[in-house]
Amino acid sequence: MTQPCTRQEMMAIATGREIRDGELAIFGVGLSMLAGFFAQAHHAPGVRSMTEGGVYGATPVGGLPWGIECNRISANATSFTSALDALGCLVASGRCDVGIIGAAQVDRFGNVNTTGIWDGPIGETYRPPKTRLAGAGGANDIACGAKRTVIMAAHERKRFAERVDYISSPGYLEGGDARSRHGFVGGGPSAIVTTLGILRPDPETKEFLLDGWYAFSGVEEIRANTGWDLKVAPGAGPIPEPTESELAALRRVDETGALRKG
Amino acid sequence: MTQPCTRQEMMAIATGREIRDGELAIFGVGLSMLAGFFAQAHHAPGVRSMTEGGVYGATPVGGLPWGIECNRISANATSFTSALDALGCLVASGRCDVGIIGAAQVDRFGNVNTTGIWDGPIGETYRPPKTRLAGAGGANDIACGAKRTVIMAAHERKRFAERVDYISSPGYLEGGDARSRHGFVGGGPSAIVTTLGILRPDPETKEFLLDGWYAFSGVEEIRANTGWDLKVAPGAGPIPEPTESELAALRRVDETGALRKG
Amino acid sequence: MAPSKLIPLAEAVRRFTWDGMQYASGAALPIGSDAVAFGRELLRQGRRDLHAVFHCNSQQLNLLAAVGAVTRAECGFSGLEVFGFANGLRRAVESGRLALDDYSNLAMPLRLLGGALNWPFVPATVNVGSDIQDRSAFAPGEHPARAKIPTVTDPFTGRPVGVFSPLKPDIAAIHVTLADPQGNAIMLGTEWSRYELSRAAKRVVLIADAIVDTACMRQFPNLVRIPDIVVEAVVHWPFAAWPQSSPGMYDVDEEHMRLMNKALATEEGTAQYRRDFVDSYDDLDGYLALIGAERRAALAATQTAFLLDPYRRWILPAEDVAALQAAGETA
Amino acid sequence: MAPSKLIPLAEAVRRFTWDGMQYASGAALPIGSDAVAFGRELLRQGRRDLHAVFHCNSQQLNLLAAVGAVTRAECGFSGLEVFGFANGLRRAVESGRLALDDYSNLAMPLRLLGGALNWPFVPATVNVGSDIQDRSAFAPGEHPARAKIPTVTDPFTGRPVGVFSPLKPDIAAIHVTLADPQGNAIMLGTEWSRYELSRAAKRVVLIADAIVDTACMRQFPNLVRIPDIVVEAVVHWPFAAWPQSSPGMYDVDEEHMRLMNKALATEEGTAQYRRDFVDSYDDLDGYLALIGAERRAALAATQTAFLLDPYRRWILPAEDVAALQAAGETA
Repeated sequence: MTQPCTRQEMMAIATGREIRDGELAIFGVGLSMLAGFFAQAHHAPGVRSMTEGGVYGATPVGGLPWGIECNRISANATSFTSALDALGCLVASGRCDVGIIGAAQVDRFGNVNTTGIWDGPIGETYRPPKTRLAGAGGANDIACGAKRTVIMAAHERKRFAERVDYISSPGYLEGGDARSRHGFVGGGPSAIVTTLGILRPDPETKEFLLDGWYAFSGVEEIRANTGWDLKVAPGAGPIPEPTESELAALRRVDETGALRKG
Repeated sequence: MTQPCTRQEMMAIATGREIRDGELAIFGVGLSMLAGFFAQAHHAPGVRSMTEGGVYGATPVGGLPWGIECNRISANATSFTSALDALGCLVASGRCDVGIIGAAQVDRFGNVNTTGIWDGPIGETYRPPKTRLAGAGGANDIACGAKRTVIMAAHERKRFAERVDYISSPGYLEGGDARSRHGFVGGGPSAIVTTLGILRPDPETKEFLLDGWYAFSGVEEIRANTGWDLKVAPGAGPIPEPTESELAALRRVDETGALRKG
Repeated sequence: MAPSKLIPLAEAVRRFTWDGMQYASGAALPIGSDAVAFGRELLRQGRRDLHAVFHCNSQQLNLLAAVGAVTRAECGFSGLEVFGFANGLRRAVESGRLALDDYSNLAMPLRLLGGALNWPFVPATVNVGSDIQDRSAFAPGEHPARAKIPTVTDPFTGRPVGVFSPLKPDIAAIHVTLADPQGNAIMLGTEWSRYELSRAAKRVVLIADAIVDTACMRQFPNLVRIPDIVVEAVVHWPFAAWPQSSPGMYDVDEEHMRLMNKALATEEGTAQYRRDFVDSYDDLDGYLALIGAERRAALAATQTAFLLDPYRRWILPAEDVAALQAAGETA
Repeated sequence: MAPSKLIPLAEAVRRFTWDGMQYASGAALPIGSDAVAFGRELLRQGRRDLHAVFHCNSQQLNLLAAVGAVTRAECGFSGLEVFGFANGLRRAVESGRLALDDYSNLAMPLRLLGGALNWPFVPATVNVGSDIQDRSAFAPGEHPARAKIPTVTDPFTGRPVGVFSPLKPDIAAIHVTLADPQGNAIMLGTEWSRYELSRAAKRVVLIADAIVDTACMRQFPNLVRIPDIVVEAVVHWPFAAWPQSSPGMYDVDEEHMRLMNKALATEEGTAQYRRDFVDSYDDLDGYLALIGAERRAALAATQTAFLLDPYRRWILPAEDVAALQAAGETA
């Protein structure tokens, strides 16, 4: 009897579905790597993946890598270069098709905060955060340069904010064509995949709208867990449940069960 | 019976004497490499040399290298990197102590032309040269970045011009502190070593003055072979003849006798 | 042959570091190659008021920050990847004791490249338009922070372009897999930004897991991305990145990673960690004993061990290294 | 496992090149690694009006220029090192048939790096203040040439700083020592600017002296500075750099270097050279026969041969390469 699919697993599968075969893709550590390698194991065998450290051609062995230089991802690479190469020559250059990034906070326009939580607006003076987080890492570079990004986040009201405390990685900024002010070569986030569903940007305003929900969630639950007045996109609907082959592929990749603990 | 020292050999020895032990040095191909490795073989065993291709820790084997990727200089290197590394991180950065460059034409202020010979001034329109030469190569980068440069040139009137047809590698430009306009980190040429003697810049005007002559040359011959009114520096005098150990060291380096053909 | 640059770790810290210096390390990932042992020695010698330039935080910066030895830091990433937030660094930032200026993981190597090339600035196509550009912990009163990533006009298109300030740290302690006694180094695994750092820093000290004969470098010159001419000194310190990993050499010590980060979450835990794992050994043998023979064997049984195979025959035995080190110390 | 990208040389030229393209090669030194054989094939297929981006001139550019196939070129160095001036290129420039825009040997990799990073411009601390900045063969009527290396104001110091334009060639034919069928490549000897070029070019074709199994790349991933993801196609062509050298593989062919450059000094000699050494072979076997077995053996007896030793066991036999190539051709 198969263990039932967890919310984290559903999020990983839904994220993996965003990756198309043959794409040049960059995965961060943790959930985003699991989602990416699930896609490769399932429907995108020709995905060309890299880490932001410049590890190419590798697939994780022995479980979820602890980090992007972890020996679990360095054991079978075909090339090791550098951060400047991966994040610069391949991502910030505009060559990378898709990047998956995480978010501690994400807002109406897909801006991501992974830097810190302040109690209210920071104000004019840059004061210490109440809770310091991990910083931008490579996500800012991916958010600026990748043709599209997929944001993964646990769907909680405090994380889905009207406005993030700090923009670590730009989404659509104030919406509309605000990105064009900065000349970003990348297209911005194409989806926010969460533990409850999927949000996608309105083509004009770039406000994120609810596009789909899982079998175990629904519009009301999602709206209740979103810190802005989340609109439902025309054409929104239920997201297909994981197939057996999807779940099997994901669990082969997630051999240490990182996604089944949560 | 030792073969007598040729003019080319004297120039190489005089150039080599400009290199001090322990310095970080960059040598071009041909005569400048012979001069540099002569210095290393003779009085500067701790010279840390590189080529502009990023070949480190190597000494030529089997004769004068045909080029800076020649197997004769690649056979015993401790590191191979790149042009950007050698000419950029180590030379243009200002780290390199001394570079040796050649010149088809050199002028009163140590500006070097290796690009082309025009029949008279080029004029406002950049027209093709009468004789196209080899271009700047790494010499421009060395001339801009090395703490000091040593210029090697056959001493002929047509080569020692009042003003070079084209500045491929900047010396002191129009003299004085003209270099400071461009923010060069390097100090400029400290000597022009020729087949007839050595010229050094006046500390203030940066005009090159005759500083020394060889046993086989003299002030009049040198002035006659210089295209500007060459002044003699206070303190100028004869340059010590090669010692037996210098000549022996040079000939060990120049094992194919490149300098004895000319 | 150039003289050996091998010196003991304590001697390297004595010679090349001082209070208030701009100190770069962690030129690898939060759980990967980093000269963590160098940071422990900095604390043993009481260095303080450091300005840390770490491409990414690592357990080294986490420890230095927890102890209060760092007052300013610049980072692209300040977590510990799957091991979570870096508790020591986090406490220091939240309390206001440490001013942390944020960049991204591309911005940091670009700034180091700019330092390496002695550029006045580095074009920025990332970090612009976010609070990374608008907020500076080094100029907290300015909003937007005008001097952090200012703008120039691209003369080719007339468009505004952000530019980064280059970095030239006073000293870099760089972890490498293999070094020869002259300072030629081979890194296995991603370079991350160790190449750029080795050229940007005013002085470079290598911390190598193993010392090899120079013949190894002559066989693999294309692997020698850090040549001796940019290196001041070489320290031989097996398991120098512990509890982090060194591809080809050893895995991450998951248990100690968690123990360490948990300890650094409090003042008391930090003091205890310092007693147990910083001030508790006298020399390399004592350090290795602290990790323990059994644990070292387990960590060295890494799936990446095959990466080291081509170079094993050139690894110098401990007695040869000791002899060279004695020579280097008096040099 | 990704499918093989091995295709025949003629097919690579047919698929990836066109008249008028911006063509980069010679991403090595005038006498070293360069895809000279690719240039011969360009001529065999009659390509013309090329805009050549060669970090340095090589015998390839010398030949292409001599024949009149190049109308614009950008170079850091246009000679042949100890072999003297490049007679074919020189004739083309002196006659005005070819506009050659001069840069330096650092400027070219910086401009390629700028292209690789998709920068709007690259800071220039060299080439400024010389006629390289003031004269442009692409804008001959402008003196000084304002658009070639224009100036911006450094916002950190207020000083003027020159900036280079980035390069993004349409295609790069890059010579490498070893490639696997997927396009992972190892270069022995200096990279020169092949790394930067492999990221700057819109499309990359590798010309490899030998094909190795991917297991070689997994053993030496730090040597794989060009990973398959930036490569369109792989061509197997032993002695691809001939008469130039390939460290680890073969020495420079001094006699042919001189013969070739002498021939390219005149129209007649160029026509003769083309008949004898460009249009005279039907395939790789014919090309190798042209060099001659004895000469190939002599050139392969290089003092650098030991550099290849660690990788020899993975070199694929000719029949395996042929089979993979047949598969790649129909892919």
